[in-house]
This record gives sequence, C-alpha cells and structure tokens, in this order.
Amino acid sequence: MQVQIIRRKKNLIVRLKGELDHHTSLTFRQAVEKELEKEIIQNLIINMENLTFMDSSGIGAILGRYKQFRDRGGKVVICGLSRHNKKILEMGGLLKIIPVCTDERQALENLS
Amino acid sequence: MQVQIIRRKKNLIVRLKGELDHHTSLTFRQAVEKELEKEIIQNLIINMENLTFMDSSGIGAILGRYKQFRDRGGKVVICGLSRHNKKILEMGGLLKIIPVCTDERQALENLS
Amino acid sequence: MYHYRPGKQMNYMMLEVPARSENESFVRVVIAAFAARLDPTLEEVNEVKTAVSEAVTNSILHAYDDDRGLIKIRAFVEDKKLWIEISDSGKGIDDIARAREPLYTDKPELERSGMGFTIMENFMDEVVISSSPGKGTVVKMLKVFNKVAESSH
Amino acid sequence: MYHYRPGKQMNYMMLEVPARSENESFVRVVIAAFAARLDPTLEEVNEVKTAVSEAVTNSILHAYDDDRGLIKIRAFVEDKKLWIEISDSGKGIDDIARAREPLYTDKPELERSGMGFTIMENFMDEVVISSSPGKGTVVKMLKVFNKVAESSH
Ligand SMILES: Nc1ncnc2c1ncn2[C@@H]1O[C@H](COP(=O)(O)OP(=O)(O)O)[C@@H](O)[C@H]1O
Ligand SMILES: Nc1ncnc2c1ncn2[C@@H]1O[C@H](COP(=O)(O)OP(=O)(O)O)[C@@H](O)[C@H]1O
Repeated sequence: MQVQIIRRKKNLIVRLKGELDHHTSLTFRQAVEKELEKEIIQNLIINMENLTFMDSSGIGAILGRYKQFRDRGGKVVICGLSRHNKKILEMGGLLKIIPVCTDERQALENLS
Repeated sequence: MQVQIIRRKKNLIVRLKGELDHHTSLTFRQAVEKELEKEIIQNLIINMENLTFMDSSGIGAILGRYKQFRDRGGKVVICGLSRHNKKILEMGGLLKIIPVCTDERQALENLS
Repeated sequence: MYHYRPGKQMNYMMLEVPARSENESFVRVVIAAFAARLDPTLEEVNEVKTAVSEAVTNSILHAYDDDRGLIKIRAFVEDKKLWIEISDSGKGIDDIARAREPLYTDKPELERSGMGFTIMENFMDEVVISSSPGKGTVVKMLKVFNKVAESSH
Repeated sequence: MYHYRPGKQMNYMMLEVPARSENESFVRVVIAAFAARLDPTLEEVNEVKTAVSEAVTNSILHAYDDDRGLIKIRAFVEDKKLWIEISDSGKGIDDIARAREPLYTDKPELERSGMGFTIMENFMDEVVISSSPGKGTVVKMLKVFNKVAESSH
C-alpha cells in the first residue's frame, strides 16, 4: 500500500493506494501520527479512491484515527468509497459515525 | 487461450491469444486440423501478437503444424513475436526453418 | 450445515506458508487464482479474498507468538462450490462463541476491530470453526458461486 | 553447485496440486506472485514461470498415468535468490543424462519437443534433477535476480 499525504490548511488529506490489510495498516497509522507530531492539524480526510482491497484491519485502523481526531476536537471524513470498501466499513458500524463524501472537494466543503 | 481463425484465399491465419502451454496446445492443433478438413488451404500464418506466455509445448505444437503443412507442399510463417516467445522458438531451432514477419500483412506478402 | 465431500473429479490445492504478515497478500492472490476457474463475479472474488484474509490474519496475529509457525490453506472446487480450510497449529481458541461475537477482540491495543469472524460469516455461505486450546484452529468455509445467475434461469 | 540452505529468516511456500493440466497456469500465477517480493524484471518473471511450467508439465505428462497423482511445489526466497523444488511421486526417470538432452522425448506422438529440461537450464541459474524409478522425481532450481542491476554498481 502507498500513502500520499497532502496538507490543506488545518486538514490532512491521506490518499490510500493498493491494499489495506493487517500488514499495511501500520504504514497508514504511522504516516498519520508523523504528521500529527509536526503540524497543527484538526481534521482528517481519508481518500480511498485507489484502495483496491480492505479487510477488517481497515475498520480497526480507521476507527483508531477517528478516536484520535475526536479526542483532539477534530473530525474524520472518508471519500472515494468503492462498493466493497463501503460494505466492510458498514459492517464495522463506521458509517454511522463517520461522514462519507464522493471526493476530496466535497470532503473539504463538509469540513469548512 | 483463445484461437481466432481467418481465411485469406489459400492462406489460413490463426491468431493466438493468452497462454500456449501443454493444456492449451491441443486447442490450437484441433482448430487448425478442423480447417484443413473442410477447406483447400495451402499456407499457415500464426499470429502471436497477443500470446502472453509460451513454454516448450509451443515448440512442439508449431513444429507439428510445420511438418503438416510441409507434407502438403505448403508453408508456415509466424508473426507478432515477443522477445520471450522468440527466445523459446529459437531454443527449439524453429527460427532456422520458419520465417518470421512483423505482422500479418508482411506475412501475406511473404507467401505471395 | 457444512457438508465436506471432496469427490474424485474435484480439483484441489494445498498451500503452506509461514505465519508472516507479508504472506497475507500472497495468499489472497493464490485463492483468487484458484477461484478463477469458477468464473466468479468481481464481487464474489472480493468476498472470498476478504474472508481468507481474515482467517489468515487471525492465524498470524493470534495463533503464534513469533513468525515461525505454519499456516495451511486447503481449497477444493466442485460445480459452483468452493470449499476452503485455513488451519494453524497455534494456541487455539478457548471460547469459540465469544470469539465469533462482533467486536470481540483480545488485541484492541493493536487496533483490531473484532470483526474478522463476522466478515467471514457475512461473505461466505458457511463458516465452521474448530479449535483445541494448545493445539490449533481450523476454519472451514464454503462459498457457492453464481447464485444470482442460477436463480434467474 | 546447488547449495540449498534455507535460513531462519527465509520466506517459504509449499503448494500441492493434483497432476491435471488445468493446474499448469494456476501454478504459474502462484510462483509469479511468490517471486514478486524479489522485485523481478518482467523478463525474470517470464523465465521463472516458464521453467516452473516445464517441470510441472513433466510431472503431469510423464510421471503419472492418470490425474490423481500429486505435485508439490516448494519455494524459498533469501536476498536475491529464489529456490524452487518441484516433486512428484510418479514413475521416475531411468536415464537422467538422456532425459536432459535437447530434443529427447518419449512422447513425440503428443507433439512434445523434448526441450523442457533445456529451457529450465537456460532460464535458471542451476537445475538439479534427482529421480528414483518407481518412486518419483525432484527438480531443484535456483534463480538469482537483478544480476544486471547488481553488476552495474
Ligand atoms: N487462529 C486463531 N488462533 C487463536 N485465537 C484466535 C484465532 N482466530 C481468532 N482468534 C480469537 O478470536 C478473536 C476474534 O477474532 P476476530 O473476530 O477475527 O477479530 P480480531 O482478529 O479483530 O481480534 C481474536 O481476538 C482471538 O482472540
Ligand atoms: N517428472 C518426470 N517423471 C518421469 N519422466 C520424466 C519427468 N520429467 C521428464 N521425464 C522424462 O524426460 C524426458 C525429457 O523431458 P523434457 O526435456 O521436459 O521433454 P518433453 O517433456 O518434451 O518430453 C521426457 O520425455 C520423459 O521421458
């Protein structure tokens, strides 16, 4: 899995590419935590447009970020959900607590 | 593997798509033999442009067609050879007895 | 119930890999390639890959304390059915009923969601778990393909 | 010479399939996926797939009289090296030197070319054949990857 990081004011955009499983979930967690150390960031946008696979490790990794940002008074928004990835997040109950947008633009609007 | 058959006067063009191995070589052999039964065919053009894999079963299958057409007074020409497929045919000594053309047009010219 | 009856004409594979997380994606490619002969839809392939990924991840994460243990993946196809068995000889599961509960995990500190078995049950037609503490765990799953296509005839 | 020394840190796989020709392409996908972690060139992948295809086809075609026999494919990676072992418990090879000769085949009627072992030797860095008539055959091969890249440093 590849993780691309973009900063838009107080928002961190993380673009995930490839497969999010137990092996790669640590890469995602560490990439976000590294940014939190050095920057004043409030919200997180997770772009899953190019995420070709996800299992329950994805639920854990996203729930972990959700709690982290909630505890800092921020928000998490997801965009670019495929049918399969949506089903997985739905089973994990995440769609009840995390807003889903079609793309990054909509996610940024949602946060402003 | 998929086999597409085209007739151009006395020439039979066989387009191979996919993987030519022991499992699929019979499909190729039978497709050619079926045409030989029903049509007056002299020469054979084997188009390998879309053949993504070949092992030594390909050498046997092509040598078999070569002998078959030679015994009927006809010729075999190969076109669309990838680097890998060329290497395989070279090891089998086929490039010394079978002409290789870039495409079907050149092969048809070679035969006329 | 899970009726496991490999016939003579059945095609079969058995794969053994060490319990290392880098093998999770490898096993997914292998099971997808094996299932390809059933001419599955993209959705069916994703469901099988996900269920297998869950079971293999469990063996890597919960069964063994290091990465020397082995995981076996067996698969059989017959008609439109794919049987899969994932087994380890790790520490086993004490309380299978509790393990199957959605959100139950004994590794929350590793950000596990406890949704592994729930996803296997949702994506496969049958899931049977057997385990002996100290000896290992076997997860047997069945997927029936092309159900929609069949019922529309 | 073939020095086969799997280390502790070595990643490993073992695949078992019945000796059916439909499994030839499946085994090629599996070995290509396993070799992917060595970051091979397209040419290297094709060479490994072809060598494995030859050995597996031999076990299907020459070792067994029906399709019930089993074929085992073992592979290990370490650094830039990939070891592969293909074994069957079929009828074995009486005269290995003759079998290795280019163009030698005992199945010309099936349009075999007798080039299987020659291709394995050309595409792999080492090929070792052991066989006991009536008991089976093991083909061990070694491929060293990225040789060009290394020597250009
Ligand atoms: N192969 C296994 N060996 C030992 N324990 C296991 C195994 N698979 C599952 N478990 C136990 O069952 C629990 C629930 O598993 P699961 O639903 O997949 O969630 P998670 O993997 O997120 O913890 C695990 O936390 C673990 O305690
Ligand atoms: N696994 C095997 N079991 C029994 N005999 C074998 C095996 N592999 C190879 N042989 C013998 O060695 C010969 C040469 O093999 P090879 O070079 O691959 O050519 P081909 O497969 O085209 O015959 C075969 O014709 C067969 O007699």
